[in-house]
Order: sequence, then structure tokens, then C-alpha cells
Amino acid sequence: MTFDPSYKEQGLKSVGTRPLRPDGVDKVTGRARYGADFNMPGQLVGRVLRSPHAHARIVRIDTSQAEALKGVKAVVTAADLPDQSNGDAATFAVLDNCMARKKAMYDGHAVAAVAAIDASVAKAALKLIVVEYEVLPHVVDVDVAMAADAPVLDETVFTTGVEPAPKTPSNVANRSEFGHGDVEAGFAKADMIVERNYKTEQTHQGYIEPHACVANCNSDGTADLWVCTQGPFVYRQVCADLLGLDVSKLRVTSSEIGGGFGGKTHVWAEPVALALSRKAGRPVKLVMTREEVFRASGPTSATSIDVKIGAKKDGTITAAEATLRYTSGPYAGMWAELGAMTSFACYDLENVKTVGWEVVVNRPKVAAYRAPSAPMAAFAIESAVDELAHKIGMDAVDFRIKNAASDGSKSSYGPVYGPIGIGPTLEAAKSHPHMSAPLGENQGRGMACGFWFNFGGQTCVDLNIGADGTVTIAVGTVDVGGSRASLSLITAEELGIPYENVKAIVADTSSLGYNDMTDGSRGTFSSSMAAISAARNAIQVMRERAATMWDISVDDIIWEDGHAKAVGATHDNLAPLSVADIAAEAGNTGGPIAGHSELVADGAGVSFGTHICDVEVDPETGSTRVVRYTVIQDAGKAVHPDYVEGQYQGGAVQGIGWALNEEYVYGADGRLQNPGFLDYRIPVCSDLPMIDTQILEIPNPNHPYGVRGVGETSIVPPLAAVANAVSNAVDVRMFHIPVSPPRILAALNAQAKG
Amino acid sequence: MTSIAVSTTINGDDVEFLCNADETLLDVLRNRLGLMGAKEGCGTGDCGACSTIMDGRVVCSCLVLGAETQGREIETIEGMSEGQDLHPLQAKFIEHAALQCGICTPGFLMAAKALLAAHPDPSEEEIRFWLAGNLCRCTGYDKIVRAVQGAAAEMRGAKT
Amino acid sequence: MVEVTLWAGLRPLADHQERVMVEASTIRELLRKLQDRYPGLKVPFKNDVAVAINGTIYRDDWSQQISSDDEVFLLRRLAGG
Amino acid sequence: MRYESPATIENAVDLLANSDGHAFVLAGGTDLLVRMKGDDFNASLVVDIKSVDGMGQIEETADGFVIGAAVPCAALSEHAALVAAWPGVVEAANLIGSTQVQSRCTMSGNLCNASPAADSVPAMVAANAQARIIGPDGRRTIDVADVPTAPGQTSLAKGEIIEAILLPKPGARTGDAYLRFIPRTEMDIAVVGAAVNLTLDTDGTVQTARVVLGAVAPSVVVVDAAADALLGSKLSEDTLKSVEVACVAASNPIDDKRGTVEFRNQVAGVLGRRAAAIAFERAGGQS
Repeated sequence: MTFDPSYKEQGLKSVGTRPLRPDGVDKVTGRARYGADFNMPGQLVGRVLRSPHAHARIVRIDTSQAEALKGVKAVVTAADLPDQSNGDAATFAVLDNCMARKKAMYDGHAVAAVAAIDASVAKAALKLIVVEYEVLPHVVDVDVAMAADAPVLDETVFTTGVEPAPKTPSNVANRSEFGHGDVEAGFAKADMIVERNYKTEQTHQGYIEPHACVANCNSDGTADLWVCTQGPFVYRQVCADLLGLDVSKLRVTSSEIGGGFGGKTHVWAEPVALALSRKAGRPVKLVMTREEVFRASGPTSATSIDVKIGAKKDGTITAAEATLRYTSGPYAGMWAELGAMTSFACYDLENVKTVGWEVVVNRPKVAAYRAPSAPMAAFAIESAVDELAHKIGMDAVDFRIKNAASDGSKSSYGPVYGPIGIGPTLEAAKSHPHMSAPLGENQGRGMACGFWFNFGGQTCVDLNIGADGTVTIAVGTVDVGGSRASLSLITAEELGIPYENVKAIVADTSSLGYNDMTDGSRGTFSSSMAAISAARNAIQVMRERAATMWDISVDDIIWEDGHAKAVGATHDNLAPLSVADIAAEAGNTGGPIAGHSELVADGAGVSFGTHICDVEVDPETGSTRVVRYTVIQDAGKAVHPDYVEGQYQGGAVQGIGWALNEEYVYGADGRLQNPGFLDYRIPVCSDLPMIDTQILEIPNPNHPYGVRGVGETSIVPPLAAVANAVSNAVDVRMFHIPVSPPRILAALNAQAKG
Repeated sequence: MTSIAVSTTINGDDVEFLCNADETLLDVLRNRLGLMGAKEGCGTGDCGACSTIMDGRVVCSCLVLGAETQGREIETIEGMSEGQDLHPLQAKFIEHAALQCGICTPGFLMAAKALLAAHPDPSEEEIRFWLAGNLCRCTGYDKIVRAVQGAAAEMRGAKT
Repeated sequence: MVEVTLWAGLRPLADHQERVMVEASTIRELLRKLQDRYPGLKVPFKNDVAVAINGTIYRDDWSQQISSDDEVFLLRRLAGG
Repeated sequence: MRYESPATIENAVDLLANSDGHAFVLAGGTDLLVRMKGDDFNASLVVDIKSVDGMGQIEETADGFVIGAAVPCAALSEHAALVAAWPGVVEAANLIGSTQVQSRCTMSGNLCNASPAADSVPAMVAANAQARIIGPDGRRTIDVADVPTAPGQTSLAKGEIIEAILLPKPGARTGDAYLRFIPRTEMDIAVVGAAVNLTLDTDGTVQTARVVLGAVAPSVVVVDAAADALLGSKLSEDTLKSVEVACVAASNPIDDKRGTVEFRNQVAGVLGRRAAAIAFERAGGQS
């Protein structure tokens, strides 16, 4: 049956309500099993040896003493993970990041690993591995790495995207460019121009659950991986590629996941655990320590961004330009390109140009973090927009409304927009009571907008109807924040049965077709599309079964309110059949009843949000407290509003942490100084007020219920919203994120000195 | 390494176990007793995911040696509900959607239980500072604070 | 004929053109004809391409219909968090 | 590693005195267990002193308060007389770590860990607290200020244990206060700490004063110049400015991941001034 994903307005009974989540009891009783909560018979403990140097050639590794230690069952190095990338640079980078080959590229880069009978033997074995390093000059700062005299990390990196192609290698992997119009002509028409450099520091997703897995390679070529991941199917593919396993013989089971935010879309230690198990012939459990998580798993880019925006006195932006330099860790990435695409996406601009530079540095390989690359760009652009509005004497919201993109605007990254939500979120902000609430002493209010692409992608769902008419749906998108509740609601809605009659589970890779990861805000969007499609297929089966039971034509049966109903004058006296009625007879009418769906959920639609933030700054210490915060974002249709609010609040607070205190601090030796929650300061409960939310519902035309992804956009505006609020509180512009107390106090001192 | 024999009380039951001198209470609970509700988020007392209650005070079980629990009374998340009846805090956490990924939830519940035992009617500020040692990266804390307020109100009501 | 705009990174692989005219009614046909004409596009088309039709971005669904007055953009396939 | 939980203080001293030098005292364990996680930490013996009689008690005597070395900081705020006498000391001790850490951490441990940023130490030094030490050669009592000698190092000899912290009874019209700066509202190590303890004369002027800074030098800094500025005053704006200037001058910090030299110097002055004002008000002072 062809599936029609287009939006149809209808009265909804389940979607939009707030029932209890199906995994709630497991999670409040400690019974839910996360990555580290699984064990196998005969399991060994795996641990990884990591480079203490930011950049060093690996001259020699001697594992003989470790291998000789009683209780050690396997030691692996890069030699045990041979390069099978066939020249694919991205695959090679993943492999080299899991286990360094010729060079350690950052402090914390894995160089060897052991599997031993317990943790203390494993710890002792790590100390017995001898690694001889030749320490090389390192570079961690993005601007320094671009300089002509910077140490070149990789002699094979020649900047792509520039002409003529350079003849010497550098740390600049790629240049990308977007835009339209003529910015020089646009600036010539401007009455006022703001031109600034902005910097943001590297942050970490900060999920509370460290990476953890149990790997088991059997002698018959089959293998199992229990792991906390946002994408079991992707992990299966990547691990199979790196280890040379048959994809279908590797079964990956995603545990409950203790937060990911993009950081668990990439493999880290999982291929190493599999290699250890293959070599030891026993299952291996590998759990990263918190220090390893910070040193060796997914940080964001650190950035340096130049922005120039010009406007007429009436508030019309005449031209906008940005140059974005993003670190990608030691391997080429496309993070600056994402930043360049998203930079000016909120605005309708006649002349716009953005250039992105990808820069390799001796820091961990950059990983996706919630709307990756967009928050830094938004900080720079929304700070400059605010300053420009201030300079021409216009209200910050009015200025943005005047220049906001709308249906038919040509986006800064190329295509023309359809109906979009930036205007409505700005109008909602303008009329929100927060916007006109009085401010106290040393308080300031800031606002900012944010944009993010949402994704759909490959999706597969199985729906099975039990003999009593209750329903299970098996989905392949990992539930990171309550999606089993929303997918149960969608299924109940489509079948016309109570929410309580539906149980959603996340299936393993051997039980279901391929699914893309839970990333790009796609979990609920895409799996709900497949759930609706599967439910429609099951309804078709149930209509056929009802036809058999009644012995009438299936064409005379409609599905309405969870029942098969016979239509037409001749069938009036037939009482409608419920799902339970039909399921009870399934054995006699053709066997089990199921609905299946595999599809590509495309057309997710872009997403916009506007945030308002009040801060109070102690002008003597630079201490900043967020005292009020409001998130306004379009959800298309909020399936379970509690968890939509949760996404808005959680993203906003991650952004607040990034804005105020979170940053990687490197020493002169290139080693990370703060690999722990003590000095990598994510927001704590007492740092925050309640986070107010306003959900707008502008239906997505490409989803039957109008649903849009909601997960990521909320982290985009806060950096700028907080920085703008600080600037308004103490009347000094802040150009460097995080706006930590020392930076604020230094800025105030500089201003006082004139 | 010589093992140490420890007799203690966990969730009201007498429990005896052997552990090494350097094993933490968290190691013992998770690896020796199968009580995996306490989570290791950091191992250094910075995240609170391993919170348990020892002799009435909430502690990070990663900062307690297993050997130290001799003769003590330990409460873990596994003992929070009475049979099938959830503790009001547990029920309110689900009702208020106070968890997303849920990894921090057991620790929050143990800390909140200790809070309400000491302060049955806490202000929002008291709740926020008491729970500052429990990190949550998903929720922004809003719904957690509301759930604790809701449970406190219900428990005060239940007492009168 | 559909007018297709290429992202900057693709242009060196397509005779430095920003816009290309292609006779195609679906994304699949469009991509096939483009790489027939410019073989250098095969590599980026393998994993790295997404297609925007009138502003809606398609990353996987190559069966999407295109008509001559549609605005068609080739974009890099993006990563999410 | 061996774990011992002796029942008497003499046993504890014996165990430590006869150890191989890799022995550690375990009171609250909130610093020791973190160090134990390190791959390079090496201990042969841990002596848990919580089973020793009296270690967990706060005793109020005619002279003051005797706070056992194993009293968790959370218990300090539950002792009404102690809170009334030394609110600054108690609030400093209560700033250490989270609620969970408060259940375990001790002032003696905070002192022996000898971190320059220890929260309770500046407040104890301002309050003229003493440490009662027991060792193979018997007991001795020294000023708290003389315990830490450098970051991570103390003046305690092998086999010596702090048995109790002694706080005097404050005289009439005494007030103390402690303030620290951290980037967040909780869970951070102090970037700067400032403690002030002062007593007023019957005319409401400051008669005695101690001003102590933490986290701005290898050990706590007693700022005599700030104390001198307070003496005889009723905390006029000029006095407070002098206190601030004296604190900035006495501050001798380093640049590190938690703060810059410039920032610490400036904030040391601000906190010194603010703590003085709070202590003055607590003493009943009126400017």
C-alpha cells in the first residue's frame, strides 16, 4: 500500500495528551538497564591505554610484559585493527581515532587496550605496556593552527575548495562558501555596519552515562554488542566495516541510553572491545571512565568567527557576511560548513556570503552535539544583529521581525523556504509577558533566534497485534527522551485504541530492518511516520479479517474509532468489531495480525526558535545568574507535550551552560586540564530558574499529524541570548563564549579604563 | 589481596558480603550484590548518580568504601517502593515527566527522599541547593524540581 | 528541464558551473544524469548529497518527483546531534 | 591495600606509626577516595577512624567546642550552639561539596588535605581554631594555621592524627563570616575565599579582627593590614575600601583553570570587604 505522508487536519484523541511514559517504572525503580548494567558469562574487563601527549609519533609499543601478566587475556594495538577502509578517508579517521596508528593526535588518543579477568589486573597491565613516543610540536588553537608557521598535523592535508589547489599541506582541510547577491554592494548601501570577531570554546555533550559496552565475538563468526548508542544499526555497520565482520552476523542491542546529544552517534571504544573479545575468545566489558569520556570522546568545535552586517536606518539589513573557522580535531570534518550554512538562516537577505574553514588541531575528533555547529554561528550572528539593532536605535525584536525569513525567502544556504516558523516565534516573543516584565538592579534582558535543519531518513517499524487486541510496536530509533511514549500515542491514535493498549519497544539490529540513528531531531518524526504506515497496513489486514468473519466484501468495511464497521444498507445490523474482537479470531481467519513499514521519512522541514533570557550580573565579580528564561519554538504538532517541553528546557540549559561556564581548558603542553565534572562545569540545579516554554504548532505539511522534530533547535539561541543579556545588564559587549566571570570582569575593567 | 567480610543492612535486609579493601560501596552494590540501580557517572562524587542513603544521610556510594558499611544501614533505589506501590517521589517523577534518559533518576530520588525526610516543606531554593550534587543533562531540572514539590505536597497531605 | 544549483564544493567537478539544466522527473533520474554527464560527481553523490526541492530537504528519498518549475538545490548531506 | 577500623585512637596511632609510609587516615573519605581512583595512587593501609570513641561527637565545653575529627560537616549545622557561636565557620564547612559530600566530609579532613582552596580553613584560622593532634609521642595542640605547610603537605609527623578541632567560645559582640567565589552556585572549588572574625568594643567600634584569604596563595593568607584597617572603626566606606585594598595587596595567586591572577586579586578584595561587613553586622555593629 502506498503511504501518503501528507498532513491532514483531523480531530486527535491521543496525540497531544500527556500520559505516563511506558518505561517510567523501570527507570524510577533502578531496573532499567543501561550500557554498564549488562554482564555475560566469562566476561573480561577491558581498558584502554591513552596517549599522555597532544601530538607524538609512536616509535614502538611493547606489550610483552602486559601479555605475560597473570590474568591478562588479550592486548590489542592498531595491528589488531588493520586498515580495511579502502582509501575512504572518513572510515580511516574513525579507525585511527579508535586506535592510533602512527601518531597519537591528541591527549587521550587510544594507543593500546587490554582485557583481563578483573579491573585491578587490567589496571596493572596498562602500566606494563611500554610505549616509546617521539613528542612532536602541537597546536590546539584554531587561529594559531591556520597560521603559516603552525606545525602541520597531517602532511596529506591539502586545502580543498580553494583555487588554485595549494601545493603545500596545511591544517586547513576545506573551504566552503554559501550565499547570494553582492555583499560589497550591499555594504555600500548600509547606514551602519557592525564588524566583529567572536570566539567560542570547545564543549562536551556531557551525558551522565559514560560510554559502555559488552562485546562478544564467537569462533563461528557471529558477534554480539550490547552498547549505549543513539544508532545500533549504524554502530553495527561501522563496527563490521572496521573489523571485517559480516553485517548480519553482528547483532547490536542498544541498552537504555544515559544521554547522548550526538556524542553517541560515533563509535569510540566499541570496535576496540570487539577486537579484544576476538583476540581473547571471551566477552569483554569496556566502560570508559569520566576522564576518558572528556579526553577522548566527542567534543564540539572551538571556533573563531568574523561577522560583518550592515543595515539602513529603517532597519533593513543590506548585506551580511561571516567567515567561520572551526576545529575538527585531528581529522578533516565538515563542521564549519554546517556553521556557514546555518549562520544567517533566520533572515531574508538580499546580499549574504558565508565562508567556512575546517581546521585540524590536536584535540579529540569532533563529534556531533545537538544541532552541531549551529550554536556557535548563532552566537556570533545574533550578537552582531543585537548590536546593530542597538546602534540604529531599533528594538531588538522589531529589528529581527523586519528582517526575518518567511515563505518564499531565499535562504542563506541556497534553497527558497516554504512556510517556516521564525516569524511566528518572533511575534510570540514580542507579545510574551516576559518581554515586558520589569528588570531589577544589575539585571539585563537578551533574546536571540536559532535555526536548525531537521532530518528524517531510513526507518523501519513492526507492529504486532496480540490475541487480546493489545499492540506492540518495535522501533529502531533509540529512545533518548521519551519517544516510546510519543510513538505509542501515535499508534493508538491511528488504530483508534487507548494509549494503554500499546507497548513500544526498541528492537535490536537482528529483529528489524535498518534504521538511521536517533539524530537530527528525527526519532519521533520518522518513527511516527513508519508507525502510522505500519498501523495503516495492520488496519488493512484487520478489515480483511472482519470481511472473513462477516463473510462480506472488504470494500464494505471501513475503519473508524478503532473498529471495523460494515457500511451499506445490507450490513446495518452488524455490530462493529473492535481490534480485540478481530484479534480473538485471528487463528481462524488467517493467523497473526501484524503491520510492517519500511520507508524513508523525508521532508522533516527546518526548525526555528526564539529565546528570551534575563540575567543578573554582579559587576564586582562578574558572577552571572540566569533569573528568567523563556523558550518559544515551533513543534509542528506536540505529540506528548511534556516531552516536547523537556526537549526545549534541556536544550536551553545545555546552551546556558555553554554560554556561561563550560569549556575545555588546555595547558601549554596541550593536555586537557579539566577532564571531570568538577572543573568542566555543567549547570547544576541551583544555577537555574524554571525554564518557561511556549510551544507553537504550525503543522508540518510532510507528516500526517503535522509533526516536526523538536530535539535540537533549543540549544542554538541560548549562547547569544545569554551573551546579549549580559551585555544589556552591564553595558559591555561580550565576544568570547563562555562569558565566564573572569572574562566579564576583564571586559568591565577594560571599559572602565576607556 | 585479602577479602574483608562485611555485615550490613541493605533496604532492611541483613546482607553479608566479601570485598577488597579498595572496593567502593558502589562497586559492591553493582558487581557483588547485583544492585545496579546506583549508576557510576563519574566515580569522583561530582555527579550524584550513585547516591544512596547511609544511616539516614545521602551519600555518593562511589565515595564510601564497601568495608566502611559494616554495621550500617544502607538504602538504595531498589528498596524505595513498597512492593508494587511506588514511593510518592517515584510516582511524581513519572507523572511530571521529570526524567528523559533516566540515568540520573535513581540518584535524584535517593537525594530527594533524604531531603523530604529532613525538610518536609522545602522551598524551591532549598530543593535546588539540596539537589545541586545531582547532575542531570537532559531536563534542565525544571520538571525534577516540580516533581519534588509535588511529592512533598502529597506526602505532607498524607501525614495529616 | 529542471534547473539544478550545485553547492560550491561540487562546482569544480562540473565544469565550474553553478547551475545545470537536466531533463529529469525524479531525484534518482536527476542524480543519475548528472553523474553520467560529470563522472567526478559520483564520489560525492555516493554518501554526501542531499536534494532540496522547493526548500524541503531530501536526504534519502530519491523517488521524489521533480517538475520543471521546481527550485532544486544540491546540498551536502548533513550530520545531526 | 589493607583496611583497618580501630576502636581506640591509640590503636589508630600504632597502625599508622608502624606502616610503610603509604598509610592514610580515612575520616569522610571525600578527598581520599577520589585520589584512590587515580591509576598512580598507591596505598598499603587505610585507617578508618570513625569507630574510635568520640570522633563523631561535637562537645561543648566551658572553653568552647571540641569537634571530633570524624564529624561530618552536615552535623555542624545541626548543632545550634555551634551555629550561634561560629556561623562563619559553619557556613564555610557547609560550602564543601554537595549534600552527599556534606554527609561525609570533615573539617579535619579539609585541613589535612591541605588544598590552598579548602573552604573551612580560612574560617577556622580567622576564628583562632586549634587542632588537637595525637601521635606516638602523645598529644599536642597547635593552631590550625600551622597544620598545612604547602599544597598537599602538613606539619603532621608519621603516626600523627588530628583528633579534634578546637574552637574557642567567642566573646561578647563577636561575629564571623566566610564568603567564597565560584563560577556556579554549587559544586565548584573556591576560586577565592575570604573569612573575617571580629569583636566589637562596648562603643561599637572594632576591637579585634582577623581577616584571612584562601585560594590566593599556597596556604591561607592572614591579612594583618586588613585587620588593622578595621580596628577602631565602625566600618565606614573608607574602612571597607582599605580592607579591600589590603586584601588585594595580600593576594598572591596563580593563573590556573579556575581563575586568573588578575581576577583572583580583584575578587579577594571584594570578598574581604563583603565578609567584613557581614561579620560586623553579626557582631551587632552599626555603621
